[in-house]
Amino acid sequence: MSASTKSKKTTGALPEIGRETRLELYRLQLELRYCEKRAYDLFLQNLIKGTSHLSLGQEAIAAAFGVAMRPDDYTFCTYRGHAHTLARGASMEGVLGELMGRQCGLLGGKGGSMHLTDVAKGVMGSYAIIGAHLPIAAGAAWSAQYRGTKQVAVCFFGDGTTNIGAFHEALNFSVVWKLPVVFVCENNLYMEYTPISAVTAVANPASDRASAYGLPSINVDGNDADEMYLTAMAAIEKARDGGGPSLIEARTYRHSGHSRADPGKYRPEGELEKWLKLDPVVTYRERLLKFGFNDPTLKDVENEVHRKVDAATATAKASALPLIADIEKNVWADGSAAWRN
Amino acid sequence: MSASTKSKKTTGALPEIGRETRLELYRLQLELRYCEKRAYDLFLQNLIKGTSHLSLGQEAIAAAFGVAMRPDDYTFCTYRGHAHTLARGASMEGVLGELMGRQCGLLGGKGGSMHLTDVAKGVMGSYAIIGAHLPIAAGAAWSAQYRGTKQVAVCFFGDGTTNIGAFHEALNFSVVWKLPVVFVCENNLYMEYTPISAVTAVANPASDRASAYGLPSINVDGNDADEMYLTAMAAIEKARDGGGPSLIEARTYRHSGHSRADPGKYRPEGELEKWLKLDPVVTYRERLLKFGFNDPTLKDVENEVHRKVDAATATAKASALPLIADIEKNVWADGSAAWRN
Amino acid sequence: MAELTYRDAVAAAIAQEMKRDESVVFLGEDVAAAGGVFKATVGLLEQFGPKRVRDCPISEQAILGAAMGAAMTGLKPIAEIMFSDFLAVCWDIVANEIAKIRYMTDGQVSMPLVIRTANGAGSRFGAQHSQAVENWAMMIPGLKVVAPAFPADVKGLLAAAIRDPDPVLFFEQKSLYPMKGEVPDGEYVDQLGKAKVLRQGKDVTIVALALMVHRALDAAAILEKEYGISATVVDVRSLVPLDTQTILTEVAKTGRLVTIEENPRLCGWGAEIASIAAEECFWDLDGPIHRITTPHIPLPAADLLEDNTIPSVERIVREIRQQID
Amino acid sequence: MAELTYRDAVAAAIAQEMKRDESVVFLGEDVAAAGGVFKATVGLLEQFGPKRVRDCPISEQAILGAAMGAAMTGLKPIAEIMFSDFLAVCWDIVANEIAKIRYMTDGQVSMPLVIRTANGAGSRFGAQHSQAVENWAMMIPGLKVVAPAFPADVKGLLAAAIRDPDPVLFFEQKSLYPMKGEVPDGEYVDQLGKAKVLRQGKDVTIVALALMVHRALDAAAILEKEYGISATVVDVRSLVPLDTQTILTEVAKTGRLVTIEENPRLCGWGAEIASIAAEECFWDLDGPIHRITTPHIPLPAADLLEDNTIPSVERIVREIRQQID
Ligand SMILES: Cc1ncc(C[n+]2csc(CCOP(=O)(O)OP(=O)(O)O)c2C)c(N)n1
Ligand SMILES: Cc1ncc(C[n+]2csc(CCOP(=O)(O)OP(=O)(O)O)c2C)c(N)n1
Ligand SMILES: [Mg+2]
Ligand SMILES: [Mg+2]
Repeated sequence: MSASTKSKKTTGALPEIGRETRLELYRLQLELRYCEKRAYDLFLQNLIKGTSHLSLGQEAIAAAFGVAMRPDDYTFCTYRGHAHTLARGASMEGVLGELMGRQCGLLGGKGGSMHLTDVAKGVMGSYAIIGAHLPIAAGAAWSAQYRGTKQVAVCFFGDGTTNIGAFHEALNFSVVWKLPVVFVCENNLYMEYTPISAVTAVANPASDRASAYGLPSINVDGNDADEMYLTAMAAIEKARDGGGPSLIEARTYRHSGHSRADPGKYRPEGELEKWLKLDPVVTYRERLLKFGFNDPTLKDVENEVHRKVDAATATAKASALPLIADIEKNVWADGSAAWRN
Repeated sequence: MSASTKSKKTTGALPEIGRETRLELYRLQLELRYCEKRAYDLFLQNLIKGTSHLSLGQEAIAAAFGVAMRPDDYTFCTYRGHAHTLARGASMEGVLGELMGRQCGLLGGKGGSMHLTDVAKGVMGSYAIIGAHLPIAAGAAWSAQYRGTKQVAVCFFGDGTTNIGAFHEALNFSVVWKLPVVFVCENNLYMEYTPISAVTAVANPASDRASAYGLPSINVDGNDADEMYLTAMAAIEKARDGGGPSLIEARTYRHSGHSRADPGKYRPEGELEKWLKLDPVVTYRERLLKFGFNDPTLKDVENEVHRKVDAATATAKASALPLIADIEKNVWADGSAAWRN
Repeated sequence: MAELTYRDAVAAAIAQEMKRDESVVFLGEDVAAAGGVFKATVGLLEQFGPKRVRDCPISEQAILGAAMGAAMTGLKPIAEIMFSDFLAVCWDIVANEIAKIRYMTDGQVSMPLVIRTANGAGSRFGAQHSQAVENWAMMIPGLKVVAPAFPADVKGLLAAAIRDPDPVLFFEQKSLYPMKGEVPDGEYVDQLGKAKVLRQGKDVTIVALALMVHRALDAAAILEKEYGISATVVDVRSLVPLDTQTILTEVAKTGRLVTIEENPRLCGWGAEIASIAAEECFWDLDGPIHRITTPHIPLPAADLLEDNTIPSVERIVREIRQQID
Repeated sequence: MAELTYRDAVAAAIAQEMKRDESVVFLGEDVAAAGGVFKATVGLLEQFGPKRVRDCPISEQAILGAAMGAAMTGLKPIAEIMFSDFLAVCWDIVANEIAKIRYMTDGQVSMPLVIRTANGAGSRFGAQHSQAVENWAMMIPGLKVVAPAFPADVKGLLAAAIRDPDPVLFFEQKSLYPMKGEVPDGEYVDQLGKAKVLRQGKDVTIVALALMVHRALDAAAILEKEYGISATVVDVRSLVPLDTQTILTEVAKTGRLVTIEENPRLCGWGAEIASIAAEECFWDLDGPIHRITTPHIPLPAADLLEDNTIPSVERIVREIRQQID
C-alpha cells in the first residue's frame, strides 16, 4: 500500500489543463449524465426493454478518457458502457436507438444496451461477460504495436472484474509483451449487490495487485475529472511511447442500482447521500466557477446538451423497428447466416 | 521484493528437525528418485505407453510435505504427480501399474500417468489441465473447514501455472474464505520448453504475487529438504490453526525433459550441470553424513528402497491387463455408463 | 398443493434439502444476502446462515472448483452460475474436471453436486445472456442434465438432483421464473430420467423441453382446434439420463416426430433424439423427422428480433402443418 | 507433388500464408522457439522472426483474447491451443466472444482468425488430453469448423482457413501427425465447405471425419472384399459450412447412412447429419440410420482400453454388416 501514495506524483510533471479542455470535460460529463438520465426516463416509459446498466455518478472517468484519447485509439467497454461509447463521439441517437431496439441503433437492435460498439469511432465493443474484454483489448494493443500505428487501447471495467481469471491473464500478458494498453478499473465499491470488500483479498482490488505484474500502483479519485484527465494523459502517453501498460484504479460510485432491476437496497444508510455530495458533475461545475468560468457560459453548455439529448431522443423514437428479415444477416463476412450449402 | 527476504524468518521459530524425521526425509526422497528412474527405464523398455512427466530433481518438495502432512490431509497434484502421490504413501505398484496400464494400477488403467489418485491416502487426484486443481484444492479445504476436521489441503503446481486465470481466482477465493490450503509453486524455471522468465511479468512468479492476495511472500530452496520441511510445517500449522492459506514458491529444477517426448534442448549450456550439483538427494546424503549419520545406515536405507522399487516393478509387470468389459464402468455412482433407459 | 412460482420452487427445493441434510451447502454470486439476481434464493441465508449459504467473488472457476473439491470430500454443494452463458468461463471445471473425475479415478471419487443456472431467452438480454446451452452439457460424458418446465418439476427434480450422487446441471429457463403452478406440499422428490407425456395425440409426437414445452402445448391446442391435427406432447425434462423408452414409444404410436429446441440448430439435443428415432424406430416412422430450433445464429437483443428468433407458437403450428399435410 | 507429413503440412500452410500476407501472425504456447509440442510449427520462428511468431504464457484466455483483438483491428492471427481439450479454459473467448461479435455488432467487426488445435485420441494421454471436441465447436453459431484427414487437406484447408474472413476452428487429429501423403507443390489453397467422396459404393454411405476417414476406408475395403458390401465413403472435411448437398446426394444413392464419429455419442456431429438425412432424404432411405461413435464416456488412458473405446475398423465392419444384413 505504500506504493499507492506515490501514485499522484505521476501526474505531477504534466502540463496544466487548459480552459478549453476544462470546458470540454464539463460538456462531455453533461452529455453522459443527461443521456443516461434520459435512458432511465425511457425505461419508465417502457420504451427500453431488456436490461440496462447506467454510469450515473461515474461520468468523470469516461469523459476524461474521451478527451484524452486520440481519435484512432481503441476503447473497450463493459455492459456498463453507454458513457464510454458516447465519450468517444458515437452518435447519441445511435446509442438511444440501440437501447430502444430501433433501426437507427448502433447495432440495428442486434446487440442491445450491453454491446454498444462503434468501430468508426474506435469503440471496439461492449462486453457483457466479466473479464473477457481485457485480453481482447490487449490484442488490439498488440495489433497497434505490430502495425506501428502508435494507437493505444483503453479498457474499462469494474472492481468486481479484478477477481476473475481473465483479468490476471490479460495483465501479465500485456506487461510481458509491453503492449500499449491502459486498464482502467472503476471501483464503485460493489460487484452487483455484494460489496467488493466482502469478496476481495486486498483493499484496493486493482492497485494493490499492480505489483503482481511489475506495475506501479495508481489510485485516483474517479469523481474528479481533472485528476482523471491528467492520469489518463500520463498513462496514454506512456503507452504511446512504448512504455507498456498501466493499471489505474479510479474510485467512484454509481448513483443508481446495478441494473434496471436493482433498487440498491444493500447500501448502508447514508452511503448514497455521502457520494451524492461528491457528484462529479456538480463538483466540477463548482470548480469551473471558482476557476473563473461564468454561470451563463456553463448554462449555455447545459442547454446545448439538453437540446442534443432531446434531438437524439426524438430521432430514436421516430426510427423504425428493425426488419425481421435482417435477423439472419451478418453472422458471416458475406452477410449471411448459412451453415450449409 | 523486500517482503521476500523476510520469508525465512517464518521458519525461525520452529523446532529443530529430529534425527528420525531426517532419515525419513532421506528415505522418502530416495523412494521418489528410484521410482521415477524406474519409470524412465520402463519407458525405454516400451512397457509404459503414453506420456509421463518425471519429478527427477524436484523430490525434496514432495518428500518434505509427505513427512509434514497428517494422514488425513489432502494432496492435489499435477500430471507431474508421481512423486507427490508416492510421498503420501500410495502403493508403488499402484503407481507403476498405472503407468504401465495394468489392473493393479491405482486407476485400473483408466487414468494413466497424469491422473494418479489414491483417496484412501488423501491423494485427491492429479490434474492435467493447468490451473484447475487450485480451486478444487480450495474446495477440499472449504469442506474441511465446514466439517471442522482440521484437515489441510496442499496443492502443488509449477511456475507456468501462475499465469493462468484459475491461479488468480483460487488464491483470492481462498484468502477471502480463510481456507486451510497451502499452495506450493515448484518453480523449475520452465513451463514446457519456454523459460518462465520469458512469459512472466515478475521475477518470482508466485512469491512476487503473494501480496496481491494479502499474503506474505515465501521463497524457499526447493532442493533443500530441511528448509522445505520447516516451511511446510509452518504453512500447514497456520492453515490447521485457522490462519488461512499460504503461497510458497520453492525454487528447483527438473533433471529430465518436460515429458517423455522432450530431450530438453532449450536449456542453456551448463545449466543442467549446475543444478545436478545441487541434486537434492545427493546433497541431503552429504548433510546427513555431516550430521553424524553413518554410511552403512544410509546404505541400508538405499538398499531397502531399491528392493521396494524392484518388488513393485515385479508386481506391476505381473499384473494383468485391464478388462475391456470394464471400459464402460464407473462413469456414474451406480457403476454404470448408462445415459438412457 | 400450494401455488408457487417457478422461482420460489427453486428456493423451496433447496430449503427442503438443506433442512434434511447438513452436508448440503449453497454458493454463488449475489445469491446469499441479495437472494440471487433472479430472486430465486431469497430467504436461504436467513434460514440457514452464512456458513451454508455463501456469496462469492466473480470467480466462476473458483466457485465450481470449490464446489467440486467440497463434493469429493463429503459435502453436497449446490453452485449457482448466474447465467448459463457464463458456463463458458468455467467450462474446464465442468467438462474436464467435474464430469470426468469419477471415471478417471475408476470410481474412487464421488461428485454429488448440482450446478444451477438461468438458461434461455425471452428477456432481451442479447447474445451473451440469453443462450439455451443445455446441449453444451448433454455433449459431455459424466454430466446429468435436467431442464424443468413447471414449478412442480423445479421442486421435485431439483430435490432429486441434490440427492443424486452424480453431478447434475440444472437449467432453469429464466423467462419462466414468474410462472405459477401447483407444487406438492411437504417433502417432494421426483426422479431423474423420466420424460412426461403431457398430452396424447394421434398424428404427431412433439418432443420439447423447458420453455418450449409451453409453446408445444399451445401449438398442440391450436393444431387440434383449428386444423384437426392431434399431437402428443412429451416433456423430456431430463436430457441425461434420457428417457428414450417414453420417447420411442410415443413416436412409434404417432409415426411422426417433431422436436422443438430452444438451442441453436447444430448439434442440439433434438439432433440426438432424431438420430435415435431414425435408428431405433425407423420402421415406425410415417414421414420425415422434423426439428424446429432457434436458427444457428447468436441471439439478437431487441424484443421484436428475439421474439422472431426462438421458436414461436405460430412457427410451430405452421411447420407442423407443413409436415403433416 | 511432394510427400509431406500431416505435421509438416501445417507448417507449410502457415509459411505459405505468412509469406504472402504480412498481417498473418502466429501465437501459442511453446510454438516458436520449440516449434510446438507436436513439432508442427518447426522453422516458422526462424523464417518469420519473433515479431510474427510468438511464444505465450500459459494463458489461453489471453492468447485467444489477444488473437481476437488483433483480428478486429487488421491482423489475421493464427492461434494454437495445444490440445483441443484446453479449449475449455478459454471457451468464453471462443463461444461467446469470437463467434458472436460480428453478429452482435451487426457486421461492424470482422474476425479473420484461425484457432489450430490438436484433437482426438490415440496417444494414450487419458481423458483430459485425448478428446475429440469438434462437436463443441460445431454447436456454436458463428464458428467455422474444419478437420482434415490427409496432409494435402491440412495444407489446402488451413490456407483457406487463414484467408477466410471468419473465425475457423481447425482440428488436427494428433495421431495423424506422422502420416505421410502427397501434397501439391507451390501455392495451394483449397475451399472450405466441400466434402469429398473418397470411394463410391452401392450399399451404404459412410460419412466420416479426420482419423475416422481412414478407418472408414479400411472398413470399406474389408466390407467389399470379405462381405461383398460396397460402401461409399464421404470425408466431411468441414463441419461448418457443411456440404449437405454432397452428403444427401450420396445417401440418396445408396439408401443407407452410417456416420463414424470420434466424438462421444451425445450431440455429436453425426447426430446433426443423421437428423438432416432423416428429414431431407427420408424417402430415399432403405433402412435405419446408424451412428458409430465413441461411447458416451470419458476416454480411458491405457492403450488396450483406448483402442477399444474409439471406433475401430473391426467395429465399423461388424456394425455395418449388422445394419446391412
Ligand atoms: C463471468 C461473469 N460472471 C458474472 C456476471 C454477472 N455480472 C454482471 S455485472 C456483475 C458485477 C460486476 O461488477 P464490477 O466489475 O464491479 O462492475 P460494475 O457493474 O460495478 O460496473 C456481475 C457479477 C457476468 N456478466 N459475467
Ligand atoms: C490449460 C493448459 N494449457 C497448457 C497445457 C500444456 N502444458 C502441460 S504442462 C505445461 C507446462 C507447465 O509448466 P509448470 O506449471 O511450470 O509445471 P512443470 O511442468 O514445470 O512442472 C503446459 C503448458 C495444459 N496442460 N493445460
Ligand atoms: Mg463495481
Ligand atoms: Mg515449471
